[in-house]
Amino acid sequence: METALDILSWALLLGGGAFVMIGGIGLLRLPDFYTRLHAAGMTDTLGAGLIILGMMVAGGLSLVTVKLALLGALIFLTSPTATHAIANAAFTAGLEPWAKKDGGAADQGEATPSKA
Amino acid sequence: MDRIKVHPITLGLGLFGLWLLLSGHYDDPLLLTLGVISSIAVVFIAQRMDVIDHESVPLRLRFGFIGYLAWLAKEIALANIAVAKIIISPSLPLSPLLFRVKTSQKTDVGRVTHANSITLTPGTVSVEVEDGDIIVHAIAGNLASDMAKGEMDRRVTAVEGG
Amino acid sequence: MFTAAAAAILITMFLALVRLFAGPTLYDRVLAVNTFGTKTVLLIGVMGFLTERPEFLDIALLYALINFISTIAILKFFRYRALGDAPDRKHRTDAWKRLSIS
Amino acid sequence: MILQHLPALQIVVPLVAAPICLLLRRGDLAWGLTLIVSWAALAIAVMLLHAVITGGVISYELGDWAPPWGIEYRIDAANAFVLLIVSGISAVVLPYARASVASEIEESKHSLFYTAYLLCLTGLLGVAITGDAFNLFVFLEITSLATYVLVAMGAGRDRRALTAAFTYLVMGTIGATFFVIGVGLLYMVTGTLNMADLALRIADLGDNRTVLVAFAFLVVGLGLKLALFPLHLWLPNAYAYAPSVVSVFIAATSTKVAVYALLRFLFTIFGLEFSVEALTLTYVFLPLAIAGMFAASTVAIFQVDIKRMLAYSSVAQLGYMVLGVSFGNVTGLTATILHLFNHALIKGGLFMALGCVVYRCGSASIDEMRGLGRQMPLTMAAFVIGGLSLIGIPLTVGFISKWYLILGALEAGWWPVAVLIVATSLLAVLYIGRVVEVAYLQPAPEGRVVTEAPRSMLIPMWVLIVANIYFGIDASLTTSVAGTAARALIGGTP
Amino acid sequence: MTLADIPGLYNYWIVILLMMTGLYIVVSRGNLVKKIVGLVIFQTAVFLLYISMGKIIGGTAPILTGRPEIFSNPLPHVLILTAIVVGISTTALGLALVVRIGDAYGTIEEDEIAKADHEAEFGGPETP
Amino acid sequence: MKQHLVLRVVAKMLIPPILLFALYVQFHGDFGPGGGFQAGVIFAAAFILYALVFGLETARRVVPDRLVHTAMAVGLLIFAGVGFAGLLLGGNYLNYSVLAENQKAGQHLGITLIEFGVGTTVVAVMITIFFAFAGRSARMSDEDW
Amino acid sequence: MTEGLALALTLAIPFAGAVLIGVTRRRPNVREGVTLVTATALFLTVLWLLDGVLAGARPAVELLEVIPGLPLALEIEPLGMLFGLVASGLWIVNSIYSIGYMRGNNEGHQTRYYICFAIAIGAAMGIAFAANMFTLFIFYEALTLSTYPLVAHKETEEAKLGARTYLGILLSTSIGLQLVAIIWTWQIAGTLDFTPGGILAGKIEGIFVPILLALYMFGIGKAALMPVHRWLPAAMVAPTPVSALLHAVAVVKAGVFTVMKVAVYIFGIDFLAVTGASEWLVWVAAATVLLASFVAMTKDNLKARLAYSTVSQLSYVVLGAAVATSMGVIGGSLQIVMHAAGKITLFFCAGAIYTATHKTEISDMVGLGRVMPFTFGAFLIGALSIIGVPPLAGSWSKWYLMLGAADAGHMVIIGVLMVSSLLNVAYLIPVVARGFFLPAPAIDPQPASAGAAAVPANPGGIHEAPLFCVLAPCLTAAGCIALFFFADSIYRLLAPIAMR
Amino acid sequence: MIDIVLLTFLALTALAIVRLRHLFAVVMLTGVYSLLSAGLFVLLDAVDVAFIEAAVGAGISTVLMLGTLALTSRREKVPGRIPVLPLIVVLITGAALLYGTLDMPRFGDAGAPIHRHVAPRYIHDSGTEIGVPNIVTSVLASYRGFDTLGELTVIFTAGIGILLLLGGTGGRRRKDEEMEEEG
Ligand code: NA
Ligand code: NA
Repeated sequence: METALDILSWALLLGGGAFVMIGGIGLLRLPDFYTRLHAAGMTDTLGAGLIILGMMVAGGLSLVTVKLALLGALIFLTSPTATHAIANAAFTAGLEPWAKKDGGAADQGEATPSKA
Repeated sequence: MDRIKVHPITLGLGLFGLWLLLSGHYDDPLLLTLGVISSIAVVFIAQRMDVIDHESVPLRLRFGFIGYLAWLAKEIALANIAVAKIIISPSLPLSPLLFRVKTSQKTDVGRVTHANSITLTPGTVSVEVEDGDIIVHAIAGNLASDMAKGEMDRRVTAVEGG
Repeated sequence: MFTAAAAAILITMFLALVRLFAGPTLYDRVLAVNTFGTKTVLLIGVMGFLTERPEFLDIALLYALINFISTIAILKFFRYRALGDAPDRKHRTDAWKRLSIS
Repeated sequence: MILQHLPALQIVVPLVAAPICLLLRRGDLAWGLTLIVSWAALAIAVMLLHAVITGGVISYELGDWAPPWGIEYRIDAANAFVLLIVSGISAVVLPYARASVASEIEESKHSLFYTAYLLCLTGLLGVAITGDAFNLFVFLEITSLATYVLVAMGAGRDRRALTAAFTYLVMGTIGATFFVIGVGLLYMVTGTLNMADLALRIADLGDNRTVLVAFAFLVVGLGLKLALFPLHLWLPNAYAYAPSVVSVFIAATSTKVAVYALLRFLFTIFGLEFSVEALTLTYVFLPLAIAGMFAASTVAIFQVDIKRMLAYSSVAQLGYMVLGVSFGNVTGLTATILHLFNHALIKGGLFMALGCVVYRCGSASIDEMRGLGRQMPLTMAAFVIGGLSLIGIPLTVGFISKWYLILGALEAGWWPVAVLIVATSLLAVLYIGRVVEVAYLQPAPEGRVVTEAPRSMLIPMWVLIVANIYFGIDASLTTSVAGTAARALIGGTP
Repeated sequence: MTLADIPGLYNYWIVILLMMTGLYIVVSRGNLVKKIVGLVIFQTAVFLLYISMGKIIGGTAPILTGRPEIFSNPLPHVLILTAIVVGISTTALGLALVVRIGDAYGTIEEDEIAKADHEAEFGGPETP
Repeated sequence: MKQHLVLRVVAKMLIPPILLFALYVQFHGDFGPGGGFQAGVIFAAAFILYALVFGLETARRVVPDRLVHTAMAVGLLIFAGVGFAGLLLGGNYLNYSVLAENQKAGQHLGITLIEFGVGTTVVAVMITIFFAFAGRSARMSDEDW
Repeated sequence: MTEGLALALTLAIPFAGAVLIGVTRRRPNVREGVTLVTATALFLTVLWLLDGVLAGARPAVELLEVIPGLPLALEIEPLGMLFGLVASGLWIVNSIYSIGYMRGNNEGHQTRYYICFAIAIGAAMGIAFAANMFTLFIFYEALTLSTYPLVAHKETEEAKLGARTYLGILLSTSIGLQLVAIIWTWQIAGTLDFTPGGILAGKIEGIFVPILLALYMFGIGKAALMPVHRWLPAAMVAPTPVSALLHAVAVVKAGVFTVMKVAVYIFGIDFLAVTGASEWLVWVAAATVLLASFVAMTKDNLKARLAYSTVSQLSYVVLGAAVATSMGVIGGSLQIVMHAAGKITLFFCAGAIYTATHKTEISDMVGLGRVMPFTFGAFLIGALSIIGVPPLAGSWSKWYLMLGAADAGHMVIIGVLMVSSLLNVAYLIPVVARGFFLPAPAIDPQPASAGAAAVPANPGGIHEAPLFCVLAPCLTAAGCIALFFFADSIYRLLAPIAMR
Repeated sequence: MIDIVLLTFLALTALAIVRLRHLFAVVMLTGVYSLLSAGLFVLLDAVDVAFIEAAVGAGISTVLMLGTLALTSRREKVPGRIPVLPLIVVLITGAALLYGTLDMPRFGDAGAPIHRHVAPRYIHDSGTEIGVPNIVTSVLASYRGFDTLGELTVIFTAGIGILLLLGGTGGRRRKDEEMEEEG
């Protein structure tokens, strides 16, 4: 039983780690602010979620698990709110999203915000 | 019961529950007492702040909310995988666009739930909540068209309650 | 395994740092800081398990809260260029209306 | 019972008065409270000094935790004397403050102002009394923060008060951080923060590079706080643009307390042997002190703002104190401690005189001083006597300081240094003489009619001026206390 | 001092690098906010120095658990708690002064402030 | 930011738990990380969040300046007062052991009280500082946007 | 009256006088009355003390103790008695003259003038009767400070500049060098009490003896040893009675008196002689004697010429101390008195000329002797005394100095003294000669020479200055003659210190 | 190992702060710097310190700096010349500190003096003398309670100072400021 839980925990942690890392890569790799938002969202949803789950499994039935659950809930509530707030700020300021040109190749130039 | 009185009491009980979850010291009467006092104090302050209402204490969320969360978790997982694929693909297959999503929620809490659900699923981010519409940025066209089917809207409205 | 998770988190933190430094828009930076913050929250949790004293999750909770509030403060500052009350006027521009929304 | 707790009360009484002062809200009540507290602090300081002189070192364990585990107050002649200086100046400054503050600070801020003043006083007393290295840092920062704010309050008269306060804050914080680094390194190699305990353990360590670096950081850190040349850059503007009362108080006390802290570290903690003999500290301090004395005095001569002039003079005077330290003998140290007291009297009196000028004329520029000798005779007479004392004319306290300082130089075998000491005091003749000449030998500006400052300002000022003469004529008390203090410091553990 | 000592001092060396970076910002930058930032970095690095010295390898946080454990030294923690509070107090005051200076001078650059002061006192631009 | 729907709703939900969390930190400093100072900062953070979302003037109405200033003084007085209590009960200043029957109870009581004092002053000072900074930008012109 | 009380009175009287002058400032006649009464009372008190001192008594009184072992104390010994007599006696004369001069020239700030004057005399008394070097130093500084307003009296830019130089040099030398020397002495000897035979004797050796001596000698700026003599000509901007005070009554005398005290009671003549520490001083003093005389010859301004003459004459006293023999000390001490009488006469005359004619340049004084015979007569007597012509006072001091130099084997110094006399003739006698023997120009080319405020009251012709102004130089000129005959009693007074 | 990585991050952050002239980015990096050091504190067993550093460094001070920028300006001027003197000062100071490390006890060494003197009593006896599990609380509130009273006084002083400096009427703002984007 314990081994099974350990393996589960490891799997969750590894999975979470993977998503966190891919999100991080996306944060760097994606071409503009709006698309990076999605990468950041990855790290905070499945990435964070799986790691917290993994820790909860490792923590067993204890105060630690309770607090991890609270932590998860908090992230679940604040992360989209923060992301939305940032996106909203950029959007209302008129920041132009990157768009694929007809030529097909991704525009490597950074999106430039318009002056208000 | 009058709603105005219900909310503070519910909040107080909820807060004390939170205290118990955090504390872990259930054998210490002093700490428990302090927990009660703290909960009451917070309710008092919250009342002064005028933040106690149906929005902050969503009593009326239906039981179905848990079901919604399960569905949302599944959506999030799928969306994560989809975005991960895009990111690790060498060609970076993006087709980002902004689009409008109509909402059918009647309450602010509903709309907020909807907007945050959109944001929580990677690939789509709500950038503006405006007069019943949510403006969304999607990383790829297919995600946008999924969203356009309006399943999330229906589910949120279903658990929204009055 | 906690080590692997910690490594992944650290790598992501580094990537976020790079994004923070590189910008180019301030929104990118805020996003990077916010991501960095949530990764720190995770790292604290993982480190608790690594050092075998996992009970200090209060710190992680606090980090999550502070991270959120800081982000809001930054955005408030963006939007109104002030932390206090915005002047009594329409609080958003219509700059976004030029953007093409399908 | 009260007597037994005097050391705690010395600090806690002004400390508690600060929040009460805030609660009072009304400026006049706040002033009254501050006045009473200052006098109480003075009474306590006098009792403590008496107790120390008659009964030896007092140790007070806060919370009844024995040192080095708890924080200890340890009072010997040296810090009892400093406590007396600080509280004594405060007791004299407050009656003076009322009219001056009323004219320079807006009414609604009076209670806050006096709260900050009380905090400053608390911090100064705390630095002087504590026997714990880290506790010293905490109180140093209380006084520093309060001082930054108090200095900035001069912005109503001149916006440069703000930049002065900011510069002071930056340099003061660097100093404090250096100090913390030094204390940290010492703690690292000894495991203790208690000064007496530190002294014992450092002696056991022998040749240790970490201790050496700790020493350097402590000296530089405190050097910044006490405006040791060339780390003095914050001081002139801070003194010049602060409100008059603040100039009087901090010029007379704050750098003195930093000097005391330096002495405590040099002599009690590191020990004479380490500081002076092994480290040849003399060859660092001596040139710096002399360079400071000359440079600052020279700059003082060219100042247009007389407050600024006195501020530069303070930098020079701090050079005297450091010089006394550099001799590494009891006489030199006696001179330093004596000058802590004497310079407080001198600069206190002089800045009070300028405060009176500012009160009446709105500025203390050299132009404003024209003809004041006739229009404000009592104020200017006080300035002249204070100036003579600063120069070191016999029968003033300035002379007594110089006497011991030169004696210390000669004892150390450096008669050329003795010549340099007096040579610099001649520069004081130039800058004081300049003011006197303008005040007495030039007519007042056309149409300016000013009268003598109010009595509430004149009396405290003259108290200090008379003290300048009294302790210059009969210096047996001050010299014997300073000598005892010097021996207490050099004698090893406090 | 041998090569074997390097791992035991590496932490301190980076901490020193951090301190010096902070100090460098304070003394080299003319922007007042940046100066305050420099102070923050400097001080935080000093906090790290203290906390580093309190660490015992294999030890845990000094909170009694009832089990016999090696605890890291609590005293540096206590000292740094105090130092952090002192630090934020200083930062807050410094920033308040920056705000006031900004109001009074219309700039928070050191050289522009010096220029304004010079002009106010001598009524002309500064001659180099 | 009142008009910012998502923020407003989420803030309303978050503020009471944050306040409670602060009080939890305040009273559990004996057992784990935390204590008066930390609690004070978190408590103040909740107010800051409130002020950011609902506006400074609204926040000022909830905690009037006078109340904040009084709290600032009272917290410090509580701490110093506990010290005096030790002194009056026969110990040295800040000796808590004499506050109760036995040493441990006295120490515990003393620590709880002084931590409360610390928390009170810290909340008040943090709020004061935030209000002072935020309050200054109230006037700005339209071109400033 | 006990001697101690009398001694204290010598200090109290002038200071009380200063207060009374202040009180009576609104009534000039009363004020001047107070000045005269005070001066007379002081002189009588000093005189009353003289008998006892001649009989060998050493009245002493301790005022207060500043630092343990360092009291403010007074004690009379012969040298001090001599200086006390000179200062208090000449104050009377100078007061009389001042009244005439200040009123005759309508000077402002007269109350301040008399107050400062009284304080200066009080300080001079303190110097004369100081029991230790510390007390002496304090009064030395008091003298400097109290004379500063007198030098700056006219408040013109020139006056302020002169006063600044005056104060600057005197303070800087005294604080910068003398004080160091004093503290060094204290550090070595543990006391500063003037002791016959010297307190340093045997306690210091080698190169430090001349160094310490140099600190004293150049530290005593009032002795105007070159190159610290600059203050003396700079102070010439002061009104003439002030110049008299500086040159004859108190200031420079205080300087050379201090030199004597240091040589006799701090180092001890024998100690100086044995160590040869004062050898260098002999040559510096000799050089000053000659150089100052040469400079004096180049000055057309009468007061400036007299000033350089003073610089030269003061070095006689230093020379007396430096040769370190009994006769040298006696000669030097006599010179203090003799030069005082001669030089005050000359200054009074210069002032009388200025009051009557507003002339300051020697070249303008051609023929004045015929219309101002008393003034010029007195001037002649004073000049001859300075030159050292018997039967005038100055001859005695030169005689004893030569004896002292001979005792010490300094034959060159004898030559220097003789050359100096010749130079004295060269710069003093022409003044008289032009006054008496050259005819006055027909028309006064410049009725008001530089610095003169008003044209003389009688444009048609020039008369003697007001009575008080003429009376004073006549009195002092008579004194120059009388002193020649009383030299013996002075010698007896001084003998104890020289012939231990 | 993690500590080395975090320290390296810290160094990178600090260097980035030196380089960047956009004050806004600087403030955010400062927040990151605080978060990182707080992470290190956890790793070094200083949980109480981590708690406070996060709240204060990343929270309050970021908010205050933003507030300051809101009232002043957002861009640092391009420095005129390379500051040689500061560089020398810093290099000397750093060299001195490096020299001082040579005789330091090695990192994490349980035999270091600070673990043998004073602190052992807190660890061994605070449980019986004070009875509070968190030793940091025992030392902070009781053994060295007076430091904490001083600390509270410091923060009180800051409060008073802020009221004196920024209390009263609001300040003037400049109009000619650039938008939040970088140029
Ligand atoms: Na999303
Ligand atoms: Na705690």
